[in-house]
Amino acid sequence: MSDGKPRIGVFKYSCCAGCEFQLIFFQKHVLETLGKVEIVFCRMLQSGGVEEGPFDVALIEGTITEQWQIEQLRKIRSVTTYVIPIGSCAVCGGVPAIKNNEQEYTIQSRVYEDTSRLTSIRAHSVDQYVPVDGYIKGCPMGERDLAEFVTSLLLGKRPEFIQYPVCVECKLQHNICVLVAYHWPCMGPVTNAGCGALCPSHDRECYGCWGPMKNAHARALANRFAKMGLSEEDICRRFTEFGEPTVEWKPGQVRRWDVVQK
Amino acid sequence: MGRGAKIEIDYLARVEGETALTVELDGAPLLQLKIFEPPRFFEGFLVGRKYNEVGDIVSRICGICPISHMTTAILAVEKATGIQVSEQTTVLRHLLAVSQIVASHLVHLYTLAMPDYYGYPGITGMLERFPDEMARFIRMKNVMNHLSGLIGGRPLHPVTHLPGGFTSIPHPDEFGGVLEELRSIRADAEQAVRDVVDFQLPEFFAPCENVALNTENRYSFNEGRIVSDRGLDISVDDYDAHFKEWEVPYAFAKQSAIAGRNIFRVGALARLSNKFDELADRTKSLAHEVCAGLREPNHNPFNNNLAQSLEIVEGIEQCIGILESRVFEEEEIDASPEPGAGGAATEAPRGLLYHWYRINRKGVVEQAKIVTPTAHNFLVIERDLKELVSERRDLDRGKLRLLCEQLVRAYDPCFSCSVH
Amino acid sequence: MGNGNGSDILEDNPLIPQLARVQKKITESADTISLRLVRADSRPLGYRPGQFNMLGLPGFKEAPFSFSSLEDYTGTFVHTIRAAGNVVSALCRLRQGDHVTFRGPFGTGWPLDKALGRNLILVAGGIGMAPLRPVVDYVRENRDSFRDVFLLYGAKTTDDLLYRRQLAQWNEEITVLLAADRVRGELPLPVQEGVVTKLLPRVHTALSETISFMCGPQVMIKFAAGALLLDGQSAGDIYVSLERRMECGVAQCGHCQIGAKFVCKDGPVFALADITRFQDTLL
Amino acid sequence: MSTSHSISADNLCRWVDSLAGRFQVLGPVAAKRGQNVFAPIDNSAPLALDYCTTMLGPRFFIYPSVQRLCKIDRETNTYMAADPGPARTQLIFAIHPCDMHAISVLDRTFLGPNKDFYYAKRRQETYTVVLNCSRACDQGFCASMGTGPFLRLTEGFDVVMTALDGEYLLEAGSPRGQELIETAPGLQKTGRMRLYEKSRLEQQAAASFTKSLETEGLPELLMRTFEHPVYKEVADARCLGCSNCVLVCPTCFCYKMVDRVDFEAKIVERSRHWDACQDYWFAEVHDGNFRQPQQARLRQFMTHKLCTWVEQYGCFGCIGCGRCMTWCPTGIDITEMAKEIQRAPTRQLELG
Ligand SMILES: Cc1cc2nc3c(=O)[nH]c(=O)nc-3n(C[C@H](O)[C@H](O)[C@H](O)COP(=O)(O)OP(=O)(O)OC[C@H]3O[C@@H](n4cnc5c(N)ncnc54)[C@H](O)[C@@H]3O)c2cc1C
Ligand code: SF4
Ligand code: SF4
Ligand code: SF4
Repeated sequence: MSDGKPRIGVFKYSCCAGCEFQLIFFQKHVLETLGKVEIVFCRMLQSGGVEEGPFDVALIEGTITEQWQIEQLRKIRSVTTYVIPIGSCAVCGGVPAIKNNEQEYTIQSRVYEDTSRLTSIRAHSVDQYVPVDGYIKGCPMGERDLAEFVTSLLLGKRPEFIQYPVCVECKLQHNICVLVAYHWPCMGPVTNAGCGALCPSHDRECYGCWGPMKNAHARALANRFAKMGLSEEDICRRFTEFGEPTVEWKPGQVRRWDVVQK
Repeated sequence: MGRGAKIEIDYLARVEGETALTVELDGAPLLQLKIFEPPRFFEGFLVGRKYNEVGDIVSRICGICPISHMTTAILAVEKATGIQVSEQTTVLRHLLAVSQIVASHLVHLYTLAMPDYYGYPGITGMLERFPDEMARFIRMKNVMNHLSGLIGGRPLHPVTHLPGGFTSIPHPDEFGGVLEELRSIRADAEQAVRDVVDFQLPEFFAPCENVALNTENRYSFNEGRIVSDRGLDISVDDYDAHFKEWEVPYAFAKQSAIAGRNIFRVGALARLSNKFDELADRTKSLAHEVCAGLREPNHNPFNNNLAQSLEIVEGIEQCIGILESRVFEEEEIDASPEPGAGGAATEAPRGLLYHWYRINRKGVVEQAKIVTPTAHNFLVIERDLKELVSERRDLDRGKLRLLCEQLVRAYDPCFSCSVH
Repeated sequence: MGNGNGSDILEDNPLIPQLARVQKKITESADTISLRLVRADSRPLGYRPGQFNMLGLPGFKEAPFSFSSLEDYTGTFVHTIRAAGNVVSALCRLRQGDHVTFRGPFGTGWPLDKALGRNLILVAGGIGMAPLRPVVDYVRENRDSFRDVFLLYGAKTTDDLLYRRQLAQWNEEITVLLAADRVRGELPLPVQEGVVTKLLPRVHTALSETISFMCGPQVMIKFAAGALLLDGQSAGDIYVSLERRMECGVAQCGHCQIGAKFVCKDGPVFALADITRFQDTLL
Repeated sequence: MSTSHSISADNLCRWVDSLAGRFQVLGPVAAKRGQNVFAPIDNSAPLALDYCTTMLGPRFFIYPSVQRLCKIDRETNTYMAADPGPARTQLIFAIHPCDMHAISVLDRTFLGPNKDFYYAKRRQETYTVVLNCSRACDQGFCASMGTGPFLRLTEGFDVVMTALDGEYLLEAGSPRGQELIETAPGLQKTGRMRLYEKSRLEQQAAASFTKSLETEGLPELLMRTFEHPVYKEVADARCLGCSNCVLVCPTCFCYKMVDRVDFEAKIVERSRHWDACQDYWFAEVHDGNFRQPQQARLRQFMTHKLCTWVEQYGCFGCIGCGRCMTWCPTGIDITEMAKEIQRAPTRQLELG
């Protein structure tokens, strides 16, 4: 890192820009965060900026769904010390990757009459194309990991991102397990924590928005859902809302659902 | 200015989403808003998803108005499936909507628009020059985030909101805490209006039809009939019969118009033009004081900024009024969906938002349609730009360029939303 | 240290660290340094070879490090540290006069009394030399109390061998045998190419009268111990120092458990026989 | 143990009401949808004395899921110790015997040679009032583990209560417990007859268990059968690695340190959080991950509870509450696994 503040570039691909908002406006430490780093490129935040880098850190938001994005991503990688995907879209495909469940053309033609000018490709996470140096997970990205990341930059250490399932946080919160107690199809056991077990704390089952936990045993959970009476399609939907292109949740995606054509 | 000149802004910063702008000054002004944000195909992949996932998924259309998409989708799903909700749910949804509209307006005014009027590339450089304004902004923003987060579990992409109602209701003490905070930012909100007056918004006359949702006796956001200041008055159920949508070759967003009627505008200014009389007393008197001109339907799109600032005051008043007058109780969601089709419209921060779904016997979406405020405004933004350019074509090129950007930003468009 | 409030919580609280100052920083190899630390109040720690401290830097947490010096009762102690993870890298960046925190000494240490009057084989790999250096020092100070003493020491390259200036000196009192995966660089002593276990055939002594201490990568321990067992040494006479994750150092956090043993409390030095009966030892 | 007293149910409530003035009383109350939890109460009204078990034992009042240890100023190197709490002396009311035994098991970790300051303070500041169980719960097997259905401890708790035909028998386990009892309204001295009825009730209760575990020779057996295929089979088929089992277990003590740094990089707050040996990274060091496969982690849990704990602390790590199997999302049951090993100790993993 050059002396002074870390130079940060923020790049957005296919997504809702929520993580950028989380970075700038939603977390509690807006001014602190902005004061500690130098944001040299972020279109949401400012006109101009130095798009071509170099950066100490590039925060990448959004799923890769176009060829040009891959090329730009590679350029960013080559001028950046730490490339960090932020948010489920960039980390595991997130919601934009739900479309991977069907043929690209099928999806396209449901939305546009003239599909000839569309250039969309399968949706994939950032690490499918370039090596990355850590993930700030969440949808939107989690405040705790973001704070850990910023303070780690200040201290000069490797950030310790949360790497355990939602269940652990759920227990630390003393929540009653909604899967066992109420038979709600909770994704907590296979979902990376960081949210503070938000959904079970609000009386609803986790729907997996933090994306897969490393080494998640999706098949075992899918079997449990089946025993609870969920149909194959329902199970598949649970495992494809956040993480359709990932290895971890593949075994839970038992079967593609019966798409209703009209 | 030489002939054959062109204004090209290859990337519009400080708006949500990816857009370029080309204005040909040569001969007949040609204008194209090139919305090149890559399409995300929500309407495509929502097909096949369960009715109760729709809200969570469409929330991810937009990081700044997730609540609008979520609520509209849930209302549409409920309409389609015949799910009923309690009156308390409707009130909570209103609070949620207001908290997000105020928060969104704050972000737009202080970080996207304000830099334009004081000649800064963005908020970062302004922290030192405008410490009071920035502190005010953060104060109000935090309170609104707190309210959204309290009801929704988190301010961005709430988790408690499902077809049928809310999974958990905050404790009265927590509401009490936010109420205190809301009271504490009343003065900030009024100051926000004055901050915007200080912007010195350009004069520009661009008349069109102002379209908004309206109910009797209330400045509402989540319900009502679709009305305009020129006599449009239709039920949301008839949306499809009146509104048309089509593709354009230079943008991934679609354009929209009302069959057989004039070009129209949606958003804060359009709402105010239609619903000025329903404003809370406090807001109304402030409006009279600082900007008498807003009383009548207003045709200066730059004034959208002012309308937004008044909605900040209005929103905070509404929340205070609701929280002072009622208690919320735990209730269980009881949702059993029937097959059917239905649509719903709400007022997102940027204007009229419409979602429509057809849902089958298994509770699975068969067809989805989403029309965003920016799609509704697409035509009028282009038209306004054209007029602005021909009116001021003698202006210095740099100034004209900035003016064009200011105009687009005044609409507070959300291009990510528009290419959902 | 600890002049904040609630001082009773700071006293006698094994989780609250104490402060030490870096008196001297010595570069041992490309990625390894030694820190000579002095406790703020200069009181001696009273540590034994093989014991360890939890060294830390606030914000970076703590990690266990063996003493690489012999207690001299002046309140100073040395740790040799190889840059690997977070704490370690931060420790390696320290400069003279900087402060670190420590908790300790913890653990049992090498059973030197068992080796008295017998032969001693020390097997070290890489940074595993650090906890064995005080053993060498002790043996040299009490040379008559031991019979044949061998140090078998291996590293990736010749340049990675630690305590290079002292090795030849040691060789005057004990037999020092060196190995490196790649021989590169100059050293007064011969270095054999290959892994450290290749040095074992050069140890000629009665194994039944021998105690072995070893510390290094798991694979090294596995093969070296295996070879000695094959040659007839008893599993009760082979002692290994193990590496486990530790958060507390005082048998609470659970991370270092091997079967019924807490590495921090019952170890880190174990007789092979005592741990191989459990699982997950990788031995 | 000193003389025992009995008290009517009404007076018991009054007693609790009065205790709530002196202590932060924590007791079993009804939660949503038929669940029970331990929670603070202001009076006896919310008490659900007929509760079965709670998901979390009252362990977390003494050993909190997150315990702040200290604050450190990085610039001046000063340490400001955190108050271990509790803010007010607390009294846990109606602890089931198994959970009381669990606390005494935890004591061995935290009050042993390296006495833990924070635990010791909270333990000291917590009164424990046990309620003996008159019937078995579905998943419990405390009778097998010698920890229930009636309390077997002779010390380490303050009061033990037994419900006897609409009355409660109160017996003290400590001098301060004796004092506590004496504050109860309408106390009646009880005779030998009552104690006889109590032991009859205990026999009845003990006979009502459907779940059991043969503990005779179990530690030795498990020590010999680390390679038993049951671990791999269960892990492969069902173990999610979600750590629920160890987080709900009332005797689990593992923790990890967490340093939080402020945005000035000046103040560090150090705390310890419950950790879980089922976590993938729990045993990772520079040299490798000692328990990377799920089966190794599952085996660690089971053999620690039922085998190596005995060598460490002289007691089982399992008090037979049944929580781990109840709250495992896929219902993995260590008693079933133990039975499988007991049934076929020499079974080999079938290849292919
Ligand atoms: C009793 C004992 C004595 C010891 N004595 C010494 C000694 O004298 N000298 C010495 O140098 N060491 C010694 N060690 C080893 C030392 O304690 C470890 O190397 C130390 O724990 C590393 O701590 P850390 O916090 O820096 O590593 P951490 O950052 O906590 O990581 C632990 C290890 O995991 C790996 N790791 C985990 N996550 C990542 C990631 N995202 N990227 C890269 N790597 C990762 C790293 O390789 C790292 O070494 C000893 C260990 C024990 C148990
Ligand atoms: S509710 Fe879900 S996240 Fe929480 S413990 Fe149960 S399975 Fe895990
Ligand atoms: S509980 Fe699951 S779905 Fe809910 S916020 Fe956390 S990770 Fe997302
Ligand atoms: S191992 Fe299971 S049954 Fe035994 S004490 Fe722990 S949670 Fe209860």
